[in-house]
Amino acid sequence: MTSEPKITLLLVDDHAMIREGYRSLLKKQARLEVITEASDGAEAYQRFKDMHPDVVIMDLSLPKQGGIETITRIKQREPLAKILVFSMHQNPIFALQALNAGTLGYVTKNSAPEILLQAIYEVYAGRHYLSPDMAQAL
Amino acid sequence: ASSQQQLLNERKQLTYKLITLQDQERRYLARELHDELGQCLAAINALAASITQTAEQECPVLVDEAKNISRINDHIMQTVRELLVKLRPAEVDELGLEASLNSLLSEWNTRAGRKIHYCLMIKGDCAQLAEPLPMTLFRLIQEGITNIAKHAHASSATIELTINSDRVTLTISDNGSAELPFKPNSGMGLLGMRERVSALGGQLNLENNKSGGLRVHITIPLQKN
Amino acid sequence: ASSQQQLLNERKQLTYKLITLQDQERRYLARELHDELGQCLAAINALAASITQTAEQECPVLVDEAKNISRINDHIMQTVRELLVKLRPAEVDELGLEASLNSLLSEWNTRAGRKIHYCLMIKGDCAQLAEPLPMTLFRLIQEGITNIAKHAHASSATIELTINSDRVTLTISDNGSAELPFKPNSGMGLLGMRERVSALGGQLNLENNKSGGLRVHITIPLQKN
Ligand SMILES: Nc1ncnc2c1ncn2[C@@H]1O[C@H](COP(=O)(O)OP(=O)(O)OP(=O)(O)O)[C@@H](O)[C@H]1O
Ligand SMILES: Nc1ncnc2c1ncn2[C@@H]1O[C@H](COP(=O)(O)OP(=O)(O)OP(=O)(O)O)[C@@H](O)[C@H]1O
Ligand SMILES: [K+]
Ligand SMILES: [Mg+2]
Ligand SMILES: [Mg+2]
Ligand SMILES: [Mg+2]
Repeated sequence: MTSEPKITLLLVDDHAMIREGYRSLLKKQARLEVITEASDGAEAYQRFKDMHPDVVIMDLSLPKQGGIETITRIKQREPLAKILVFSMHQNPIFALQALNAGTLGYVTKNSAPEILLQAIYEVYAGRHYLSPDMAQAL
Repeated sequence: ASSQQQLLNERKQLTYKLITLQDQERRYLARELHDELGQCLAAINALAASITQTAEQECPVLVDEAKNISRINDHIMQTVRELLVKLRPAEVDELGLEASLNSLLSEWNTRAGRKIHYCLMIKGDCAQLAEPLPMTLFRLIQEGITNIAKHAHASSATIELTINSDRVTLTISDNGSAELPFKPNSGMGLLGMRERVSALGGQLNLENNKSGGLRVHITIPLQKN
Repeated sequence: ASSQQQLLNERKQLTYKLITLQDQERRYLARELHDELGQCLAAINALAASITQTAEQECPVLVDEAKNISRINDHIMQTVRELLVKLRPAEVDELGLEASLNSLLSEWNTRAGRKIHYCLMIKGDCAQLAEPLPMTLFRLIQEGITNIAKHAHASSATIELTINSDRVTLTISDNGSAELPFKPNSGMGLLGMRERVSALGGQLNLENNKSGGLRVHITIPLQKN
């Protein structure tokens, strides 16, 4: 258990408050490590290229280059990239767009924080994951 | 008579401005609620969960308070979500008209207890329409559907939106029963629809279709440039 | 001509309904924000402070996170407060007209950078007025003051509200300069004011006062019952 390698994370969100809040939580998870962060799409792509995180936690509403566009670029570069969308948007259309672009998971920001943690583990394992509210909406 | 005509024109403009201003205000409110409050609430959510986790191991006396924060935060999120539903058409800006209509229709179709099937047919490319058209069309359809649910006693309804190079046509038709002409001023939905349409130089006609239900037919010219 | 008259009447009603519906929506939103969110935010604030205090003594590692919650919570409160100011006239319901006007005026008088002194004189008892009068008067005064700040180049303005048994008179007068008649349709503030007044069977007149500034004079009859 202790010898298991950590799951490395890239946390993408334009809201510093969100990054700060979730960093606190993620930091405490024995298996997780936030190795880098980004506040817009272009920066996210760059960090992904440089740091090769295991899982990207990705906001959709981002300045400059939107979330979906960034996901598409990352997937073009690395088709096996594991991306988990973490967004305010509760409309299923956003989830469908994200899934089409190649994300494995979609969690709304209204979800309980434990849901995000669970989603990270699932996505890391290569499985699809939707937060319950989104699963129901779809 | 010409001064009366002028009064009429002034009033038309006033009505349109009122409608537009209200749309703007709703958009603004929705954005503040969604972007500002929503994000902040999510951040509090994370912090409260993080405190709970540490407290469980290192300071059990704090667990209850931290969980209480999560609980209250959930309640706020729920309230904000309900307010956003009320302000709904703000979505049109973000999703675009076609996606917003699809989501509106599927919501009406799945709403518990509804026995009406709504069918949406779009011909042409919604994405080429510029504001205020997408918002206007969304609201027209929203009111048309609401009227069907409220008044038509129908089991099915069809919404056809056709975008040509020089105009948009919208037909909202149900298989219920409608006694035309409607009493004047019975409500403000149809008046408001007429208003939005005529502000864009278009026309709105009401007629009975073969099944005896209502058929609302709207044409709005498109400016070329 | 009579059909044109009918059209005019219909339009009048439409405008009034639009204004009323928007007022209702604002009221609803303001109440939700104030009552629902306000209480919840206060509760979170208290919990976060309590956690901070305990953590300082028993679990210092949690202090930062708890303080962060307070910080974000303050930010939400600030955002909600700003939304409420936008939705302001909801206050009229709660505070009553007189108190809301006093608070509106003192805000304008103390607003940084404003060089206009606004003076409010109320004769008679505001409390006896029933909706939609209080809300209407509030909005009329709000628009009148905004116009003075925007257009009048005045240093002082007087708002006189007189409630008699059979009517209300409202005079909004400034010592700036106004070139009457105003261009038609230059804005929608005055049109909206006229609208609200005429919907209640009242009259609105614009004239220059001695100083060359604008004097808006409004009379609204009161129903007896
Ligand atoms: N699809 C329909 N089938 C039958 N009758 C209809 C239909 N749509 C409208 N009507 C009739 O036309 C009247 C006017 O509709 P309108 O939308 O203007 O007002 P409303 O729906 O009654 O009230 P509001 O829209 O202001 O909430 C309705 O009261 C109803 O009698
Ligand atoms: N107190 C005033 N002193 C001088 N001019 C005024 C005053 N109030 C209104 N006006 C003139 O009358 C015009 C119309 O006013 P109105 O309130 O209708 O529109 P607005 O203030 O320009 O725009 P809006 O109210 O729609 O934001 C103004 O543009 C201004 O030229
Ligand atoms: K960790
Ligand atoms: Mg964002
Ligand atoms: Mg209706
Ligand atoms: Mg004005």
